[in-house]
Amino acid sequence: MAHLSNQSHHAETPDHEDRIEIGSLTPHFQAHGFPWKQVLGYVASLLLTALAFVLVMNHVLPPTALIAVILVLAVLQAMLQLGVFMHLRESRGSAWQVIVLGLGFFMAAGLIIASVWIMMFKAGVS
Amino acid sequence: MSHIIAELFPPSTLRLFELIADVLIVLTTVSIVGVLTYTKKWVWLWREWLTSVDHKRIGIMYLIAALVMLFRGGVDALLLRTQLAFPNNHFLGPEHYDEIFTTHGTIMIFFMAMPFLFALFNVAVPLMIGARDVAFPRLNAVSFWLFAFGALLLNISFVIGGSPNAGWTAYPPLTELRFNPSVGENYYFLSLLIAGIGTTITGINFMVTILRMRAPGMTLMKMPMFVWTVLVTGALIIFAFPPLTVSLALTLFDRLFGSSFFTLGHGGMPMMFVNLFWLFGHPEVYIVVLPAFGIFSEVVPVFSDKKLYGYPIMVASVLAITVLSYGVWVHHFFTMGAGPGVNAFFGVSTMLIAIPTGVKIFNWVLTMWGGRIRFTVAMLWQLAFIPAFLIAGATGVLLATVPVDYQMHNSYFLIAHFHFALIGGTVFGVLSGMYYWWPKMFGYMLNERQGKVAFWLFFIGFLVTFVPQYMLGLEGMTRRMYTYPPGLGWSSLNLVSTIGAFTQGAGFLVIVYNVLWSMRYGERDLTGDPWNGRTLEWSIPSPAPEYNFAIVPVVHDRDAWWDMKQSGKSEAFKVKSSAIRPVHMPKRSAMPFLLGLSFFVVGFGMTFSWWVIAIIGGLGVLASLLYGAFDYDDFEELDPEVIRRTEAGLGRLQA
Amino acid sequence: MSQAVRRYEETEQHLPIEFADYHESVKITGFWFFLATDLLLFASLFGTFAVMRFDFAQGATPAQLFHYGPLILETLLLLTSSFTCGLAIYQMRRNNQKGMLMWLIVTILLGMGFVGTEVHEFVSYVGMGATWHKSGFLSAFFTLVGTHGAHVTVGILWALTLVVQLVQRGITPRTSRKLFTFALYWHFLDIVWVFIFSFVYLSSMTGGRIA
Amino acid sequence: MPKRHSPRGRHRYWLTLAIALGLTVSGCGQQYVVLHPKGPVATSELNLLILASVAMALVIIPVWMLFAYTLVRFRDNPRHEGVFVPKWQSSRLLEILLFVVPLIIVAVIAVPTVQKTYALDRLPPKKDPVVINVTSLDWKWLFQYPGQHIATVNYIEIPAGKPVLFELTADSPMNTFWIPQLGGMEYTMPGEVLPLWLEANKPGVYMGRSGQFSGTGFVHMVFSVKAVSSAAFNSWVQQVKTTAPGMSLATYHSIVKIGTMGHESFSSYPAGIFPTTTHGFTLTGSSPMKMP
Ligand code: HEA
Ligand code: HEA
Ligand code: CUA
Ligand SMILES: [Cu+2]
Repeated sequence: MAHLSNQSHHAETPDHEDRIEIGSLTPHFQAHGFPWKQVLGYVASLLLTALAFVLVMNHVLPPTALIAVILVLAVLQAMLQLGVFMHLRESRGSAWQVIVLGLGFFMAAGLIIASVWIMMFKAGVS
Repeated sequence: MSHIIAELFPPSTLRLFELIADVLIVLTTVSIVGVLTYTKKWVWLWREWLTSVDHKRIGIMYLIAALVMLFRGGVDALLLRTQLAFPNNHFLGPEHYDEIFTTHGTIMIFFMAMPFLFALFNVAVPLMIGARDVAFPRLNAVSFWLFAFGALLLNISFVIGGSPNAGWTAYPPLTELRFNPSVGENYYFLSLLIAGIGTTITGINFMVTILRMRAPGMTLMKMPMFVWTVLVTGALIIFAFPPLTVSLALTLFDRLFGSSFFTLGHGGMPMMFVNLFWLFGHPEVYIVVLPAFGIFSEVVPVFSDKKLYGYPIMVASVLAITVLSYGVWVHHFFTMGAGPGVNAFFGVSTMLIAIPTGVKIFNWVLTMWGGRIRFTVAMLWQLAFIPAFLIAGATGVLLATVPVDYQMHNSYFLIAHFHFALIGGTVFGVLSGMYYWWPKMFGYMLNERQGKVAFWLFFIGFLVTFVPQYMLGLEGMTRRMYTYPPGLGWSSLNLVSTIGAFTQGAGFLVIVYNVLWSMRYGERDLTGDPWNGRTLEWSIPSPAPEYNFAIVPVVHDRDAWWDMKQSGKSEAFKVKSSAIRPVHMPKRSAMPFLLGLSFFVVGFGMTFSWWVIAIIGGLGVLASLLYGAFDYDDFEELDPEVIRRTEAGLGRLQA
Repeated sequence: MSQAVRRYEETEQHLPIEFADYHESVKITGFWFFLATDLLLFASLFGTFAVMRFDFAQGATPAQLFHYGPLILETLLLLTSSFTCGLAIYQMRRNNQKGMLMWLIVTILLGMGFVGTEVHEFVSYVGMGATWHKSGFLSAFFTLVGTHGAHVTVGILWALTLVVQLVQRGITPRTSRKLFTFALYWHFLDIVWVFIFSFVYLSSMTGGRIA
Repeated sequence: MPKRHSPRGRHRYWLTLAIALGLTVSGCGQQYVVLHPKGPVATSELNLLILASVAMALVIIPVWMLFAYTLVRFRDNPRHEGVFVPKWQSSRLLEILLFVVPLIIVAVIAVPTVQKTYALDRLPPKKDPVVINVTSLDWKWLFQYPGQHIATVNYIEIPAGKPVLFELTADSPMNTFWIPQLGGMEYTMPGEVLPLWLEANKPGVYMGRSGQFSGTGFVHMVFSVKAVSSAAFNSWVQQVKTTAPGMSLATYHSIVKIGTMGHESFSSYPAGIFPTTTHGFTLTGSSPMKMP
């Protein structure tokens, strides 16, 4: 790699490593025409929500299964929001937020599940 | 009026020894203030320091604060040890003793170890990666002032209103209003909440700095090891502090607003606090030790004149430690009976951490193998760390052995374990880093001979203090006992331990002398590279100019500066006048200071439930934030001419 | 010059405005990381709720408290505001200041509707005697849902300051970055709400309970 | 039921080693309560401690020696002579070794840890243990014998050679219940009841204390455990039943009040002061709440 900084100019050449890494996750972004992506995202989110409500209101499944299903729906909905509205993969340089957020979700789930597990205690005295 | 005074100064605040320590701190402050007034330096102080957003200045302020807090926490330790020197001793009463161990632990962890590390983050990281500053300079100052005012809030509890007294872990229901009606615990929760916000911001700030602001050519696998450890520490912080925040806030809600989270009745569940606290607490011990590991990974190669052994494995083990350290928190409450399944799982996960940690230890030894070891003070602290941390780690593994922990939990064996880790790991690490980077911070060296005296006193004192405590644990002595009867076999070991503590105190005094002496007579560092360093911070003058790098360097090798020196390019590193461009520099700002101050007012008001004061503080917070939002004039382009002049003055301009 | 750099220069022209300035783009990264800690904050509150969800003591149970009406309204308001917020960003990227401001204001109004409904809901609970003092469950419920509500409130205030800035300064790399981070925050709160209505409300309306 | 004890012979061998270790380190003394177990649980825990310590010593001592050797051999001298390999930075074989050896040692500790964690959680299949309900109060220990319907404060008698099942709770901030010579500690927590079984091998008086700080009077949370023969235990129970006063609810409330106390015994106690269900436990303990 050439000695970039020798001909460096503040605004033009990479002063920073991540600008060289760019291209690893380029933003896809659409600015023309009708915002189809947003509209479809909205409709999908409404459908997912309605599904969850309807399932619960009509008690279509036994409670435990029902809870599992609505949690799955919630996760789908979260992924939808992240992808459509939050432009998760867009960034300048490597998309570090994907890694950090992924870890965050992992930890969050671990925290909740493990806490419940820990607090269940020994079932009585053996 | 008189009732307000009685509330502010209950009898429990009239504590002789605390007062002596505070008087010492106050006297120092007053004399500094006096000197400032005398030399008309107030404006200078405000402009150059209190409103500074320069990472190097902020680092130095962290360092000063941390040293003061080390003194403060150390005096507490000496008081504890004096009380425990003899059985049935009456030096401190139970109330006083309880407050002192609480503040000792809290101060040492949150207001000594953390800021000391942040000092070194600030001083070294941007310079090591070839950056002009951190990613968020103003938020960096916000972090500092939140920490500083948080620390202040905790410290005034000794004088005004009463101190916290339920240990640094503050388990409810003991910390609930019913059992602890004084305001002391409010101070504890609020000061940690405030400082915690600052810490979280620091975590984010350094992660982004490292991920986004490295000099060209410095790929992740070419970053200095210290930078790696700061990166993962940032990750640990941003994931570990929220549970702490929640645990503190919920207890505070119980105390101030009558919720029922951890209370005795109303379905309260105190163990959930314990769970949340250690969800933070365990990662916290790695937050304070991983950067120390990083410092060692810089110091050892430099003073062994050799490349760091096994860099990729070091990186892998740091990452492994980070991930594993989230999965072990239950080892702090094995004896809360969550059942054999839970205990076995967390016992084994804890032991697994020993493997990557061991890899690191081996790699440092192998780095020295085949090198030329120079026994400088910075290196001595590192060399003492290895044997000490081995003991800490081995006894940690014993504690992770669940049935053994049933016998050791909360005993002095545990106290000895964590002091070996915290002092042998963190304190030795930050002292090593302080001696190592001192010339870069201040432009002069610390006297080596005095430094060695201090080292030996402290190291020997440390062993004499804490080795007997392992034995006390086996004799069944539990922690947080303000006194003990004779005849249990504890007396002589306690006396030995106390003697050791005072030896450490002597070592600390020599460090202070060392600093003061060197300020006057210390050897100037004119080269910018006094140790024959390997990383980029040594390629620029000491102390670094405001803009750090006149020209951003291009990195080709892991030991970037070493590589330039070896390939004879260090001369070429001299700045070509024509290549100098304007530099994007953050402007100083009063906002961070005012924000910290406002938070302090909020905290103080809430401590006493004086809502008017709290609301005034809250408005201050709001005003500072609004000011920040509408301030678009927060950076400037530094004139190349200024840089040219500075570099020429340092003799660094190419002809 | 390496291929990577060339690729960078090609893409730079296509960068949306909020990413166009290097220093501003760094702030977006930082904001994502902030969201990660906020995620853990909510996770801690969710964990607390999960552990304490049956500690009713003498207080009310979910069956006595929760109703579909306000829940559906709140959910609709917030989902729609997420959509309008997305449209505001879309207009911002098209450099359409008017459209952007309009959608932003709609977002704010929807957010206010959400907060209002929630406040009304809480007040009705308290009116039934279900204060957070009553039980561990109620403490955990009010704190989790209330923290979300407080986040939304902060978001509204933040958006108001943004309206002023955008009117004053137009769409610049800096203002657009600010709006973009606000949008991230807003959608993030929407995600949190999805978990709240699923996990806190709907789960306890399934008729059974998992121990 | 798996075997909980190691064979006698090996057991004694380890014990001797421990004693030798204790002797050399600090002078022999019964004061090392953890190293002088008086019951199967404590013995089992000590055995694990010794196993783990030996395993750790196998790591630590070689590393110390290697470290010391490195320092001596590679120290810089004025003429910079000696081996010098500034670029040496990896060795596949060494790395694998340094990873695998600790892994093995961890496994050596982890496997018995898991086994014992499960084993010690189960009562030995001897018939009906003595049950003692333990409540930690500020700052005293209240013991109830539901089988015998007597209660004591700050001291207990137990039959030696028989497992004792302690059911632990608190009507106060948390404490831990610890009798080092009989075995490890467990928390007493409001709103939870935790089981812990211990056993004394032979008659004797053992010290018990709290390991979790609970306020200014915490150091006074000591109690004594007197292990006696079964016959002596029964006659002690009879004696308490006939000579000690009964405990009324009012007496209980006065015991709950903050403060320290000496040894007490009671021939009866009011019903309902020890929780039978957990969560929603009230401070007075008199009206335990039902789980919904
Ligand atoms: C810097 C701080 C620090 C560090 C690094 C550690 C590191 C470790 N700690 Fe420690 N610990 C604390 C600070 C620290 N700890 C504190 C403050 C507390 C108590 C808080 C309180 O209650 O107030 C505590 C408490 C604590 C407990 C709770 C005990 C109890 O309350 O009952 C346990 C139990 O498992 C434990 C275990 C460990 C382990 C296994 C490690 C491991 O990470 C150690 C790993 C290192 C090694 C093992 C050595 C090197 C390895 C080799 C040479 C390889 C070969 C080794 C093997 C094969 C085993 N610690
Ligand atoms: C990084 C963290 C850290 C550090 C560096 C230390 C340092 C020391 N600690 Fe501390 N300690 C903790 C963290 C730390 N500790 C924690 C977390 C706890 C648990 C608290 C709790 O239970 O909640 C604890 C608890 C603790 C206890 C147990 C108290 C109890 O449970 O009853 C003891 C007892 O010996 C002790 C001793 C010491 C000593 C002797 C030092 C020495 O290294 C200190 C060295 C001394 C100095 C640096 C002072 C120098 C000052 C002078 C020489 C001035 C003299 C002037 C006057 C007297 C006016 N510590
Ligand atoms: Cu040591 Cu007997
Ligand atoms: Cu830990």
